[in-house]
Amino acid sequence: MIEARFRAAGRKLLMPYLTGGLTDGWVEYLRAFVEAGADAIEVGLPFSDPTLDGPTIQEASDAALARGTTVRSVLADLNGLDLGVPLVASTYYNLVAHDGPERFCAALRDAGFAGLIVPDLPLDEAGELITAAGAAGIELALLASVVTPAPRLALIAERSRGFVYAVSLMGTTGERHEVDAASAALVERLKAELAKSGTARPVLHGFGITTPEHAARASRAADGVIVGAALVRRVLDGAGPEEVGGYLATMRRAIDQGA
Amino acid sequence: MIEARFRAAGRKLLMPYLTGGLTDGWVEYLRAFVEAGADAIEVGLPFSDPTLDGPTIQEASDAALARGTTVRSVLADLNGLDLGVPLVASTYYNLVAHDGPERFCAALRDAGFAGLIVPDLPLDEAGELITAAGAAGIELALLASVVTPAPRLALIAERSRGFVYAVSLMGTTGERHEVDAASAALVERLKAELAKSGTARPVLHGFGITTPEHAARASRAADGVIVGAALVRRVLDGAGPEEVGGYLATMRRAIDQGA
Amino acid sequence: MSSITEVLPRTRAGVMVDPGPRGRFGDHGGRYVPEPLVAACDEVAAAFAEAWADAGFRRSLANLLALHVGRPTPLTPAWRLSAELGIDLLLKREDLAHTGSHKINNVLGQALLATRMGRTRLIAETGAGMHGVATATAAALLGLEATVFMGERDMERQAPNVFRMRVLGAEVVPVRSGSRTLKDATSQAMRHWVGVVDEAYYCVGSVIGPHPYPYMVREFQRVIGDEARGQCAAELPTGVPDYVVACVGGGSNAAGTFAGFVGTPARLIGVEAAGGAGAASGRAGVLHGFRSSFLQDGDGQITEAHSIAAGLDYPGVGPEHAHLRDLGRARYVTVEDSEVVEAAVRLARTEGIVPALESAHAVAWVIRAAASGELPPGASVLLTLSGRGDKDISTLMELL
Amino acid sequence: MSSITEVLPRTRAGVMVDPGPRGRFGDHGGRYVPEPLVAACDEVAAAFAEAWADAGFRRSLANLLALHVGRPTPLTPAWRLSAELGIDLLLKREDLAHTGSHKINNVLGQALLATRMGRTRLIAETGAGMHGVATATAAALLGLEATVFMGERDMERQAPNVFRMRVLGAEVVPVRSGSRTLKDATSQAMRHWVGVVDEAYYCVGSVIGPHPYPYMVREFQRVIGDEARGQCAAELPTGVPDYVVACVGGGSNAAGTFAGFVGTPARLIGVEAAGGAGAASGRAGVLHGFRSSFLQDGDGQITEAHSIAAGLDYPGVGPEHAHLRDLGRARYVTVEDSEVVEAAVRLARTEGIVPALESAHAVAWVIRAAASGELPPGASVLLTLSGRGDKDISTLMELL
Ligand SMILES: Cc1ncc(COP(=O)(O)O)c(C=O)c1O
Ligand SMILES: Cc1ncc(COP(=O)(O)O)c(C=O)c1O
Repeated sequence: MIEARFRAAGRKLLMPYLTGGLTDGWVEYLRAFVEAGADAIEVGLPFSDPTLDGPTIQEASDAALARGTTVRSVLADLNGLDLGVPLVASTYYNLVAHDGPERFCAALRDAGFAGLIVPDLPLDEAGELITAAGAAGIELALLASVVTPAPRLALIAERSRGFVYAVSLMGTTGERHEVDAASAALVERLKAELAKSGTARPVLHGFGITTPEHAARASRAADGVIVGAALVRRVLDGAGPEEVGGYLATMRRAIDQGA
Repeated sequence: MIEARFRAAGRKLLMPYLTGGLTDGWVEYLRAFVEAGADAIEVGLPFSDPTLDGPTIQEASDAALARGTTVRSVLADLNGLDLGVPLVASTYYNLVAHDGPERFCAALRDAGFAGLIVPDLPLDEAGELITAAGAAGIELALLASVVTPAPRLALIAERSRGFVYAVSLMGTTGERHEVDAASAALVERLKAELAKSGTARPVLHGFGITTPEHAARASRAADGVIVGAALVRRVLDGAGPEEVGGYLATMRRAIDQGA
Repeated sequence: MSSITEVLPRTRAGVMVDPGPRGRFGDHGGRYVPEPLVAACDEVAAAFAEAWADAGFRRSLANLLALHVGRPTPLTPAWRLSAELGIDLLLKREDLAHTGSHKINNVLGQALLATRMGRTRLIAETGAGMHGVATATAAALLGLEATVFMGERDMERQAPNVFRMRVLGAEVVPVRSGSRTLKDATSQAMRHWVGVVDEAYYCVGSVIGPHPYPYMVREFQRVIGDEARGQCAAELPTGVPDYVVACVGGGSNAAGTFAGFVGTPARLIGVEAAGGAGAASGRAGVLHGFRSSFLQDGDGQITEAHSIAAGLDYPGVGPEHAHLRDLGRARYVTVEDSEVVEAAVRLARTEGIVPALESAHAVAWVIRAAASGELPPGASVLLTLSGRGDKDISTLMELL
Repeated sequence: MSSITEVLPRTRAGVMVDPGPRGRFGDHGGRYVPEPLVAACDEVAAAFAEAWADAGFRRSLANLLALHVGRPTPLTPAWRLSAELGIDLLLKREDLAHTGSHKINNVLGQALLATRMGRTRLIAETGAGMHGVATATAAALLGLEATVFMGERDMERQAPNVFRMRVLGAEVVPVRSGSRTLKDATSQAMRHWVGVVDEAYYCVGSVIGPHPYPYMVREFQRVIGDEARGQCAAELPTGVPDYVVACVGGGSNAAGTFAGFVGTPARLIGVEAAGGAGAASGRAGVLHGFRSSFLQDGDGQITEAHSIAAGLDYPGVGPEHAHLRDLGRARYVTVEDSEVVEAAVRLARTEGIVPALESAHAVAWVIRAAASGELPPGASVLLTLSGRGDKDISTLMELL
């Protein structure tokens, strides 16, 4: 479903990220993202120990949890909302395991999510969740990294659903000064694997996309980009939905022009 | 010579102590002691590490040294002085060894000293100094303690010159609340040993004589007392020669009445 | 041969062995790491398997442990405390190991492995600082660099260990997130590792983390249990103690100790901090790359552990402990901070040994269990004294 | 039999043996104590002579040293530092002994003796606090009380050791006189002893004090040298090191080490603090009950020692060292505080061992002598690492 939507977009994709429950009217940011040209939105379900996140998203997780945010409250906030773009949940595996993969995926689906990312769940441990997500109609996107060896990349390409999340650099989420050179190579390898398996699942490039230029550059090879910390940073610094949306819009333009 | 003087005194003996060089006009205290009825005076040659002294005499030693007092300066201050009573030097063995026993004893004699006490020089180590003191005409008084066994007490009695210093309690010099009961026994044992050896060297009771009552009690068995910390304390507290001499005089009276 | 196998209770067959390529201890263990770390973990697993099968590697390690660390550590009969408690208490003296705790056993193993893998830097997380000091030590000894992550709160309460690491030339990185203790230091070390897998080796400090760490660290720590088993055989009329007791933070000293006794009838007791009892009070969960038993709230958020002992201030427990608990082969119990302080002082004043507050947890349980009769009179108890209390002296003095 | 005697150089005959009833080491030693202590010293001497001739006593002590202290301590080749210096440096690891220094060897011997003599309390002086901690430890272990005198200045700079003693149940008495360091603590301990000889045993912490202490303490510490001799025999092609180096405060770790090598061709080097060099810069004198070499001014007043290492902050040296110096059998050299700090950090960063600042004196001399060529390339050097640097960590950090 995400895959179909993405293909229908007919442009390089832009998936902004926000930590669910980060501020009082956090859903307004999602609307602004759509306004700015988002093709999908990644909503983080905050976890106490975000081991793959850098300082910005750690801070956002802590802030959201300090406000009393829970998986349930994020889902409730989104209830009945139709933003017109697919929502992709992202969280750590402990929160999935807490409810059990089946219940967790069913709850996501009921709240209107289309996809799921679990960064600390590598392919080898993902079997149970792949099954549960499939059963619930949730597309579980897998991550691939620049150090993933070829045969494994093929498996990831094959078993990922919705899209493949290309972790372009060796590091955690967060703002960076430049986009890693290895990322284009990873994306090329992934696309080759996907082509071999006969699917054309999009490859989204994430981690470290900070400026419009990064976004434009990264989306040359990839089918699109995921932008997280650069937006969250602005929210944490007090920028409202309009301002953050405005920034996202500059990325949208850069991607559209640069691509 | 001390022994003869003591015998001539015909009364219980009183030997006050002062740390040499303690104050500017420290010799004035010696005059006051004579005035108050001292039969002899013990002059401490201050040492950096007075291991057998309690806090009062430690403080006095430190104060004297801080004033620049040396063995030489004490001897110089006493030069040509005739107080009419024997002077007994007391110090630690390092100062004796520093000059060498011969030179040290000769210097004492030249400054008018008649006797010497070295509390950290037990009988077993005293051979060299006994010889040197004898040669210089300085009477080396040995110490005996309540735990000294009988045969050794006999030797001490025999080899001590001038008098025998009965260390009445187990402890360091300093003021005490009462006079130790064992002291009378020690004095009796010493006198018996002295009698056996055919001499009648006086036995002076030292350590812890703080009040006139102590002095009176102690001099019942002994031939007299040595009073140190109780006087030095007063000097350190700022009392002048007259006041300190006055206190010594009360001891003199108590001894003379109590004996 | 077959008779020996028959003597072992059925349930124990296959306990504390190689957990297989997926690193599973029953339901626990595994490797829940982000994709960028999968290859790095694979590489460590392969290198360890190869090294551990290599007699030359084992010899080098044994040599270092003997010459540099002072192994074997003695087994000290706690005469006076035993008499007071009416039991027979034997202390396995890891406090005498170089750097002051059992952590060095594991670290030297991993540091040798890192050298073998061509890595030039060690990364470590530390709570009480003992693992950090051990890592800094091994790095100095083998000419490697060391970067140690430590919660800010732990840096305050274990300041001397921070100094020790720095004198040894290690970089100590303060971690300001979350509870500012071991949990967050571990998260931060993993984050850092992602970016430097090519040059740096992540030297995990307990039987936690993604496969192969829980297995590998247990193997490097089994020297405690193997030595103790031999020493008990010489010391005890029965050859085997009735009870084997160790404190459990992540659980490495306990795992190493238990490994020597899991095939005997000894009862295995892991003692946790009441405020950090991953095994005794946790629920199944996933953190720091492994599935095990963790303290968490009703929403599945990991809760902060609270222990007077920085090294036990961890909300989870190594996966093999969760498995031993599930099997009933080991029992996990808890003691309160106040009991721990009392036990530390009591051991100091009866045996002249000031234990680490971590180790004092094991002592506290023994004291309580002897008093309550849970430990029957005359019972023989092997207790692993995992470390010395120098680092905790100011904490103890404040509470005395 | 006779051939063995003939192999020993003439001057060494009778060196480091029983100094006889008057405790004389050449011109040094003796017993310069006030009369009230003579009987007490006699009693200690008699009890020691009897105990030391008693195989049962020696067995008890050896047992305690093995089971409680962790002896033998290893001989660690300092691989990286050796390579840097172009020599073959071996470290005798007293830092690994329980409580963290060699002091415990002596203290356990004396504490056992005290028990044998029916004493119920130990008195001790301490500088760095290691002897105080060892005394507190032995007291706890044997159920005795302990009173430790410590200079106020040392209490400040070695605060963790003050805490350790208190946790172990010892009373620590601050000494406010004089330099407020080891010298004054020793004086105060002797003063205190006079009043309590019947119940208390004075546990002297180095090869100083009135006879029999210098002899007895050397005998209790010779375990260092005896072990090291055997270990060197196994480790070195020549069987005996070319140089044997140890730091010298009072000189107990050096005496214990030298005792194992005095009958070999090894050159013996005692390293003193430049500001506390009793042997290298002192003059003959008498203090604390013995005749030896002391720092003193032109008037014969003992001068204050100044060393960054509290345990070397003593103006004299044990009488046997003065004698070995007079004989030319051992050489006494000095190093500056700044070299010591550098040496401590260098050892930490090359070998992963943070030495006590006292022990770092020996390391500093070796580094300097290797650089200057005084230690010829390839020379084998046994260095006694008398203690660990935990107590000195804050001093080191301030200076880094
Ligand atoms: C002395 C000591 N004991 C125990 C522990 C807990 O670790 P583990 O449970 O892995 O043995 C630590 C951790 O820092 C420690 O320092
Ligand atoms: C570690 C260490 N080394 C050496 C010394 C000096 O003592 P000695 O010269 O008696 O070995 C001390 C004294 O406190 C010490 O703590």
